[in-house]
Amino acid sequence: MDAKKPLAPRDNGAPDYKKYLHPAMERNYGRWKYHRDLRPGVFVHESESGESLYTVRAGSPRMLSAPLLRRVCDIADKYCQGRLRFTSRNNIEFQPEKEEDIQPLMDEISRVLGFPVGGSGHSFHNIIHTQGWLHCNLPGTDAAGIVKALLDMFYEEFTHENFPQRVKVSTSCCTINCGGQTDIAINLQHHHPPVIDHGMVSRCELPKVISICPVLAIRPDRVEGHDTVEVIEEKCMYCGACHAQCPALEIRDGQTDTLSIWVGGKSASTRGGPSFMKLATWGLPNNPPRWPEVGDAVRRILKAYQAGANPYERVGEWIERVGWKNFFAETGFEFTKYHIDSYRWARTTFNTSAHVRL
Amino acid sequence: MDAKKPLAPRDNGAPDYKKYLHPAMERNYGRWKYHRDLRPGVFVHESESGESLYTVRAGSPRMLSAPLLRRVCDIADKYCQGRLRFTSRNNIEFQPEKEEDIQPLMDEISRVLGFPVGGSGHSFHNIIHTQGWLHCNLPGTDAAGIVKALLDMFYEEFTHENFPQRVKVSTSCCTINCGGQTDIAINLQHHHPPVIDHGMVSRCELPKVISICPVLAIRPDRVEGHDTVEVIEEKCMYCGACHAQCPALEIRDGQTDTLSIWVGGKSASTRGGPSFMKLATWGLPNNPPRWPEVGDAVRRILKAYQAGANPYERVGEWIERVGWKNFFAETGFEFTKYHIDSYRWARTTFNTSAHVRL
Amino acid sequence: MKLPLLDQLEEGPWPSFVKDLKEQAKRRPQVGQLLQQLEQSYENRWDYWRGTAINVPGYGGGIIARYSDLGEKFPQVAQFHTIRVIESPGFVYSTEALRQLCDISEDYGAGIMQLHGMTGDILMLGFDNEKMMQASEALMENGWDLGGSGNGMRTIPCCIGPARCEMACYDTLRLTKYLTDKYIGYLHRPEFPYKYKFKLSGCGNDCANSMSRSDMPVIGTWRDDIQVDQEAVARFVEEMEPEWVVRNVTSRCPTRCIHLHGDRIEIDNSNCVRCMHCINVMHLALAPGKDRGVTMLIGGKRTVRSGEMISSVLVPFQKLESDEDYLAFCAIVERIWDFWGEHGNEHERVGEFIDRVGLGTFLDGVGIEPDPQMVANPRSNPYIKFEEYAAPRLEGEPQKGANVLEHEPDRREDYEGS
Amino acid sequence: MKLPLLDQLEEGPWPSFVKDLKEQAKRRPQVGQLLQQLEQSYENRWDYWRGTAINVPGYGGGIIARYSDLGEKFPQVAQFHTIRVIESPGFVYSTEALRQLCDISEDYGAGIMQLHGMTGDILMLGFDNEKMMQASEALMENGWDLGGSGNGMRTIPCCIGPARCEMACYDTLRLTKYLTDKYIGYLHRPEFPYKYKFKLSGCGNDCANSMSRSDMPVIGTWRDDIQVDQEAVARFVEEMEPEWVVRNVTSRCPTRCIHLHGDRIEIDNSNCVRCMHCINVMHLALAPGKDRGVTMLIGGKRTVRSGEMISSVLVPFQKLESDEDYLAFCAIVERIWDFWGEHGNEHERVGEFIDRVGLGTFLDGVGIEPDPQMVANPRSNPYIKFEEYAAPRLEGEPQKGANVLEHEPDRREDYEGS
Ligand code: SRM
Ligand code: SRM
Ligand code: SRM
Ligand code: SRM
Ligand code: SF4
Ligand code: SF4
Ligand code: SF4
Ligand code: SF4
Ligand code: SF4
Ligand code: SF4
Ligand code: SF4
Ligand code: SF4
Repeated sequence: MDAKKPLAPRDNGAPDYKKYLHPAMERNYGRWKYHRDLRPGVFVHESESGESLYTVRAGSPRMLSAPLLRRVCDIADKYCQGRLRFTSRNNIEFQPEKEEDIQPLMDEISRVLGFPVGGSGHSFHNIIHTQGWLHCNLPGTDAAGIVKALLDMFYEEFTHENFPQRVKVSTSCCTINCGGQTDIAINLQHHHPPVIDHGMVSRCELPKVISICPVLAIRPDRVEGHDTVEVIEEKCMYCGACHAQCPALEIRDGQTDTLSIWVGGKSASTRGGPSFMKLATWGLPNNPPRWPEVGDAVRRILKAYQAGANPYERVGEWIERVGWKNFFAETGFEFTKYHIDSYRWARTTFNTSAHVRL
Repeated sequence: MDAKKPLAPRDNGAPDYKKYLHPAMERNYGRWKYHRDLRPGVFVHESESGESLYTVRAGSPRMLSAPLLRRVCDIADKYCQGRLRFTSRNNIEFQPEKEEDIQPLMDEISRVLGFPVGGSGHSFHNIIHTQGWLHCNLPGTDAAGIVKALLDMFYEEFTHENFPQRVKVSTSCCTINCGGQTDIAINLQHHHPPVIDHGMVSRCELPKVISICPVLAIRPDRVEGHDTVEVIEEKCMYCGACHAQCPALEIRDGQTDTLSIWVGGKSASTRGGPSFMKLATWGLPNNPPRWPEVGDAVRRILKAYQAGANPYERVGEWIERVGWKNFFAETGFEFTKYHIDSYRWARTTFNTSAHVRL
Repeated sequence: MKLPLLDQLEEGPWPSFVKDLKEQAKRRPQVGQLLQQLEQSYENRWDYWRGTAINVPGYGGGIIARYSDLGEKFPQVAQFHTIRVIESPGFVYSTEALRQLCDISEDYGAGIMQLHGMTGDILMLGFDNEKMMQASEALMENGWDLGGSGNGMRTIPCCIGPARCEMACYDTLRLTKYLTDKYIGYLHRPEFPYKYKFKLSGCGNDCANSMSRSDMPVIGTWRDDIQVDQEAVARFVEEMEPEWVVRNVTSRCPTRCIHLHGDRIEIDNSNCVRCMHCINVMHLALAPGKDRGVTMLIGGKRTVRSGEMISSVLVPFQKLESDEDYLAFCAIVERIWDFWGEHGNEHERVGEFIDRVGLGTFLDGVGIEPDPQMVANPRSNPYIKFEEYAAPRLEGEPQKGANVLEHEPDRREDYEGS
Repeated sequence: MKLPLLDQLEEGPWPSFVKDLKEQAKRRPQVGQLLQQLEQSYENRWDYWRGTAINVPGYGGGIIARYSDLGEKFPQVAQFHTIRVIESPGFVYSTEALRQLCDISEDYGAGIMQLHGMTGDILMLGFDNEKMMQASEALMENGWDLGGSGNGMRTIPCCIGPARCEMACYDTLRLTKYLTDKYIGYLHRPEFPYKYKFKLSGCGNDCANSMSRSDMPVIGTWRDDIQVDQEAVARFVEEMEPEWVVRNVTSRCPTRCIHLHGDRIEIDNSNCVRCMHCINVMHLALAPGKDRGVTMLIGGKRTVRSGEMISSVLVPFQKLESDEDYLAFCAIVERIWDFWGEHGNEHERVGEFIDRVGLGTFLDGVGIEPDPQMVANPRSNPYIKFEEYAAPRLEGEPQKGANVLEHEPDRREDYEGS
């Protein structure tokens, strides 16, 4: 193939998934009646047709080398009629033909891939994450590394279903937050306004840089005869939007950036519906390679949740019921003025009632 | 007394209420154990001491001529040891010494004053209201008149306790809304920006006029060589704040002003706590002397409430439970784009879930 | 007097202010002209009053001046001012006191009053410039005082509280008088950025309707356990049936912390938010705890500029019994007035001020510790304007505090960032 | 290869990406340099990538270009781009297809992939400028296509839906492919104000995690009654005990519209909000109704500028079965793109656009009728910018409609106002 040959848009669109469906999925498409959980990470779906489809969910680190992915394929070829799927949280789902295949399949997953089976139902699910220092140009921390460290720590919780409900965790490596709203999230936090590299600013489109700032803290300036911008420090709230627009506004600081933990996000419309995650604690050190302080904080939350929540209560639902006062008391996190919203809808987060727990 | 004599600040402060307490109140101050409802508008409080204090609540129009108030006093002298009180909703509470006095007292209230007894418990309570055309300089409608018309209409509801909970109503006569947040409120609504009388504007402090506008729609201008202001019509949302600051920005319009009805306000921290009232319907004509369309709309709300609410549910709690879709269906009010919030916290009022009633 | 529109308000069962005013018009002709002007308003859907400031010497408010646009047609209402008179706490009166008000009102004015205004004052209507002074003098001579207006503290209303209510968790009447008297200068000689309203309710039922109508609601509460009389509970459960109790009492608890076991009530008081519902419904059997005090809230107001604002928790619990408690309460109030007074903009209510500077900054300014009870929930956006460079704890360093602020990070040798 | 910090991530039970990459480094040396650069990041808590735009001809996105700041030290990662490849709907694959990806990935790049990116793409890492073109060509030759980036539509992810889930209320996989193919031009040649993400979930459980991660979540729902198999209910109640069912199922219903009577479930379906909870817990006995379709929502995104935004209801119910249904769905999408496309600012997500112009105006612009289901509650502030002069109905006039807009008010003879 000649690299010089100009490429033309092919507009192929999405792959034809029908070709890729497991045969049992194809036969019973839209006819599933119910499912049963057999053990953590293993369940069976029953169809109107009477057919059963077993699923074995293996935890994956998302990043896969070609050789590793080929080994995954080998297993699927052997047990799953050459079909497999990934979940929306990067797990790999194997669908063996027969119930008897489950155990050998699991053994092989463990032996050949080193992957755990679990991450379903009321367990600690796989952590969704972003690029981090491995590939992005904006991160203040890593992604895959924190996730590896946390999942080592909560491996038991991944392979067992011992929580009141599923626990979903995400991490993000800069304040853009490509990671999701989840029960628990680990995000980056800056502690001062961006530092401007006036020499480099000229490479950015200044009107765009100025208009990206949500609090209008950036205004045009001239330094040594060149157009540049300045940041009004009183207004700036360290959000980093400008840095994503223009790398010359460097918001990151390896010295002072910290990690914060957020709790109670939810996407499902179950019961009370979706909810934002809220600040649990901040100021945790960005401490590679294992970020022990982050793990410790997540552990505190999980312990309190496990002890306090009713069945089926997600983390946020539990906190809403027992109250944030109790959440802070039970996790030992300090409630600070920074926990109080100061942005656009701040007032709507205030306790506008005489409801107090004393 | 010589009117010319210069007055000096006396700073008397609040009256000494102790002198005015009913003797039984004084004796049992802070020692009340519980109360029982005897009939609408009549209840008894029992003290630790074993003493009972009867209360008969009479609906009052708030505005009282001196002769009428003296007749009220005559009754209190006769039955209540020369003491009486007003409630936070302008009712008059008589406290007869003996249970036997209740009936004669009630007869006298009715005969001499023409006041009803009621407005307690799960009834239609007295309407709190403002000055209106009778005394204020800002109103777009009357207050006492609407209230009289409504209370004529809901007289039965005032003298009986047939609702699932108390129903509190207020009216306000301009967009300043001196009236309270209540279960149902009748407020004024403008339909266009203020009309500026440039000749008169000079009497106002222009910087204050400019800064009062919540959406920065007012800016300095010069007309025929004089300082004045202009209103950017695209920004203006007809809130009337400027008119209260400066009468030359006339926001009222006898032709196009309408009345709107708001529901679900609550001040008590009971159950879910206080809540804002929300727009139920708008565009009702400002139609003195009896505002029949307003009465009709309130009646629709009350009917739906009475039919649909569970015991102890305030209007807003009932609507939250059955959903606004049903509220609009049952009252017959149309849901329009104007019902959708467009101000500061608009997004926080959206249905951010997949919760739908179909 | 023929008033085609207003006359229609004489009919109907509810007491008619038109009828009453017509009667009074016979004694005080200005009341007749008041009605005639009102009739014209009804006809034209238009208002005919103008307002300006007019003060009693030494007072910066308390009079609402009204001049009629139809002064030529109705000369007796050309000046028709209202005097705001501070009401008796709890709205309790002797007939003697009320008769005195009647007399003053008729001696100098139109002899009509509103009991009470929405803020709590006695409103005495219908004085001209001269009589207004005389009436004020007469009121003050007799121990009454003028109410508030303008940029100052307002007359304080309260619920009947301990005078007649079993729910009262503090002495609302006493605090009303105490605050009014102590701060009477702030009421009479306004010097705040804008108005400041207290409203006092003895418990969360908020019978003073304070939450959205006052800058500082003070609401009674308790910090020990709800008092339960289990025998009375059993009687109640028997009378109403257990299912009724579950449906209407326990399942309505906002935190589901109250349960019916057989004919006993059990409460997880640590999760009770003092919402009052169970006590209200079962008031023969349940009562607020014994260790009582108040929750102080802040920032409520109605519509202008803000839309609508309900107050939010500022001090979750404050005792209010000893003199020291009262002083502690006042110290908080005064710190608020200082901070808001210094930094608030003209015409900026304290709630709007908080919205502008942020509640966190406000707490700093007034010296109150942040408390999770102040919020429904912590922030959901990461836009935190840290004042500190948060110093990460690194391995091996002392592990102190949950949010790490104590020290600067060590600088690694080969640090290349920023 | 000695990497003192990263090596610590080889330990522990969870599969180690470091171990895997170290293995791959033996085959593809650039992976070794990738790890070395990463090690340096770990040491210095600093990032060494720079990004710029780089496109495959005819495509406006799909490649995330990365240049290393340490290119001199690690020349093999001096260019280290990622190709976003559109995934198979439902993330279902044949091993054959995956092996093909492995081959292309190793033939031209570092032979490492992420399955899948947060938006749904297959991320193939480690191409230099030249190989990136070749790899893209190879992918496209084999029927794959590049994913989205920039100001356009994004790759659409969906839950597994009808392929393996009993809750699925519509065909999520079909809609994913349909929308991707139909709008592939909007994905490849971005021309919107900013990015536009769909995420498709077959029911309210939202296994595609769409609500705050996409501009347009499409969530399966139904408009008839929940299907109840009362015999299965009875078995479930017997197994779990009635109290358990009340505590964990019926009392968790957000509108309390489901009740247990003996061993029967009764539902007031008119008040069911399709929250899925009862069906989830009792999935052997309950199932979504049969008249199925979708709820279309709008405006979700994560942090930048907005803080955080969860999508809100736009179209409460839309059938999605016939071709006409699909076209009706698309008509709505296209009206949104037209209106937002014309009036949206640069870098303004559709949710931010709605915040700026107002949801009411947006509905007007896209031609959708306002519906109370779109809001949690109607407005609480009176700041309504009416476009009409609302014409009051006066007595005797026809009484039409609830909100009165039809005609001009009559002008009274003696009208004196304004
Ligand atoms: C495989 C997957 C769909 C896919 O297309 O990939 C999936 C599959 C199922 N989900 Fe899910 N969910 C999947 C991601 C999600 C997500 C999205 C996410 O994790 O980012 C959510 C929303 C999370 C949130 O709210 O933030 C999600 C919220 C649910 C819920 C609602 C839980 C709740 O009550 O809040 C259910 C209902 C239940 O558990 O009964 C559910 C139920 C199920 C069921 C039982 C549906 C069924 O009948 O087949 C499936 C087995 C679940 C299990 O793990 O035991 N699934 N599920 C996803 C697996 C992710 C993973 O590997 O961990
Ligand atoms: C790769 C990925 C993270 C991952 O490791 O999975 C990613 C990576 C980047 N995101 Fe993202 N985002 C990714 C999913 C998301 C998501 C989640 C989602 O789509 O479900 C979000 C939050 C949801 C949303 O859209 O709001 C997200 C919100 C952003 C934003 C903020 C947009 C906003 O309006 O708030 C930016 C910055 C921007 O667009 O200005 C951004 C920008 C970026 C850029 C392109 C950084 C940049 O501007 O140069 C990152 C490229 C990293 C790299 O080296 O490949 N990314 N980004 C995800 C895309 C993979 C894929 O195609 O499948
Ligand atoms: C007399 C008065 C206090 C005063 O100082 O004047 C008062 C007196 C009582 N209130 Fe009240 N409330 C009074 C205004 C209020 C207000 C304020 C208002 O109306 O503007 C409220 C808050 C309204 C709101 O939320 O918007 C109020 C909310 C309550 C509640 C809570 C109701 C609820 O569940 O939401 C109770 C509790 C109850 O009814 O059991 C209550 C209970 C009571 C009790 C039963 C307290 C007691 O044990 O004595 C008193 C007799 C009530 C009755 O009407 O049957 N009172 N009550 C006020 C009478 C007003 C009137 O004439 O109509
Ligand atoms: C008399 C009274 C209505 C009534 O009939 O009861 C009243 C009447 C006026 N109010 Fe009020 N307000 C009255 C209680 C209220 C309340 C309710 C309350 O205090 O519980 C509110 C809502 C709560 C609040 O404070 O937000 C209220 C919010 C306003 C506002 C809006 C303030 C704001 O920041 O939102 C204004 C306009 C202003 O201050 O700029 C205002 C202004 C006025 C003025 C002074 C109009 C003016 O600026 O010239 C009115 C004088 C009318 C007159 O002719 O006497 N009035 N005003 C109430 C005072 C009686 C009393 O002293 O007892
Ligand atoms: S969260 Fe930030 S650093 Fe991480 S992948 Fe997204 S844009 Fe890049
Ligand atoms: S960090 Fe955020 S607030 Fe500060 S200047 Fe940049 S965009 Fe503006
Ligand atoms: S609501 Fe308006 S018009 Fe009515 S009394 Fe208050 S300020 Fe005056
Ligand atoms: S009516 Fe309100 S929005 Fe319009 S100019 Fe006046 S203050 Fe501003
Ligand atoms: S607020 Fe509480 S204490 Fe005061 S009257 Fe009402 S119920 Fe009684
Ligand atoms: S007072 Fe309210 S919160 Fe406390 S137990 Fe009773 S119902 Fe529950
Ligand atoms: S969203 Fe609903 S249909 Fe889709 S996989 Fe989850 S439970 Fe099944
Ligand atoms: S789906 Fe949700 S709202 Fe509907 S009945 Fe079940 S629990 Fe209630």
